[in-house]
Amino acid sequence: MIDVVYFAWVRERIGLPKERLDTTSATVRELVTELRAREDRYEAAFADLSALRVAVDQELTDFDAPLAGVREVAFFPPMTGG
Amino acid sequence: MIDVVYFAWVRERIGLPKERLDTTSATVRELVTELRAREDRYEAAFADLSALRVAVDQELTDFDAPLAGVREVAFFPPMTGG
Amino acid sequence: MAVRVQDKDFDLGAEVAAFCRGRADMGAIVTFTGVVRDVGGGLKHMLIEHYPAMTQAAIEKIEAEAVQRWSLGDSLIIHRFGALEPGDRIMMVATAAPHRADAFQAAEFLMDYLKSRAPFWKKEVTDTGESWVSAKDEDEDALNRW
Amino acid sequence: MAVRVQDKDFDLGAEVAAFCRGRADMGAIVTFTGVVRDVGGGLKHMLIEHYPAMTQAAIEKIEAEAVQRWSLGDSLIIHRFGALEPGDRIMMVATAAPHRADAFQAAEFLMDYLKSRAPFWKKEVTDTGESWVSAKDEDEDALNRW
Repeated sequence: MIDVVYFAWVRERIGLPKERLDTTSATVRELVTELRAREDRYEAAFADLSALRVAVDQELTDFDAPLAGVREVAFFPPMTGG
Repeated sequence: MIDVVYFAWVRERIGLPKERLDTTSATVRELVTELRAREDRYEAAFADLSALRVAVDQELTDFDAPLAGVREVAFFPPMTGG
Repeated sequence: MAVRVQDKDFDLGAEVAAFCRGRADMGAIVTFTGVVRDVGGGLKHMLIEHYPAMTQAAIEKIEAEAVQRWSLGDSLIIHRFGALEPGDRIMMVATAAPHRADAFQAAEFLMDYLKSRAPFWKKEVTDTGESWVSAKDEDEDALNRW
Repeated sequence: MAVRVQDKDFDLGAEVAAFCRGRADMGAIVTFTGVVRDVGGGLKHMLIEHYPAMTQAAIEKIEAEAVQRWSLGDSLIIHRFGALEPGDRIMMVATAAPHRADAFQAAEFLMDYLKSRAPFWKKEVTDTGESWVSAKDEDEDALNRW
């Protein structure tokens, strides 16, 4: 089981801030493919991966990151702090 | 008549902050030569012109600045503000 | 070294005073304060969302990098979240160093990284609607200078 | 835009608050505060001498140059003179701009020029004697980047 969290417009498009998934995806990219196949709202959120960033267990990483042993994956747009 | 003012170690070497002079010097450099000839304390203050800065009527300038119409000349070491 | 992520406001003067009290080895203190701008004139408020499980650690990592690169005596980063109005303070950075070049450079570095690597997202709510603030290419490019 | 040359202390927080009160067009405020350092451990006080007839105008000229070069909404420069103790504030600069790059660059420019072009001279009085602070080559060199 893995926690998947969403922020900003990713959260709004998917319509929830967090969900718990049972997945066999080996990488973040496979997880994205799995989510896009589920419903239109995921397809809308993940249509353009270049507009998204990902963190695995609260560390920024890329879409090729492996999911073995991971507890939390977060998807969000580029950050706008400061 | 011209006011000549001194700051920092120039003031200390010459032993006074300000004096009024009747001079026929045409430039700052000539005024310095005139002052150096007066007494050892001026010679000590003006021995190394590269260690000095000059302002004429409160504007930074160089030793070739003309003195015609000038009311105040200031001599001091490089500034250390901030 | 301190990082605070909070919804409440902060007092720049009090923070800087507390930060360097009793120290006579730091000749230079630089601060940056970010303020909510109302560019178009119709901004009602700005909503700042963040990733609570990640934010503190992400900022501490950026701060640790600055401490490693420059000779800093102290640093402080405060970033707010929640609903802010035009003119409200969003965040501040303060750096103290023996000399001004280190204090300035570390503050600029911290700001560049906070802009693009700290997990905050801003949404503007105006009279006519709401929209997420887009990351700027120039903010991403700014990281290349470090 | 303001320049103050004074012997009394200043309150950074109050100055910055007054400076930007009610403005929602300035997203970035940068401050620099210079503090008396006691490097060797024996500093009793620092005496700051200036050229009263010239100081205010010389600083205003530097400030006007900064305003011409960068997009600044406001700026403030306060410089003290007289006898200061280790840890005392010597001076401050504050800049407000729509964007952070202008605020940072203008503050650094102001500091570089104040260091070498504002008519102040510092003397350190220690347990063992007194000496005038020498201008550093690196401070003169810093002007070349602008």
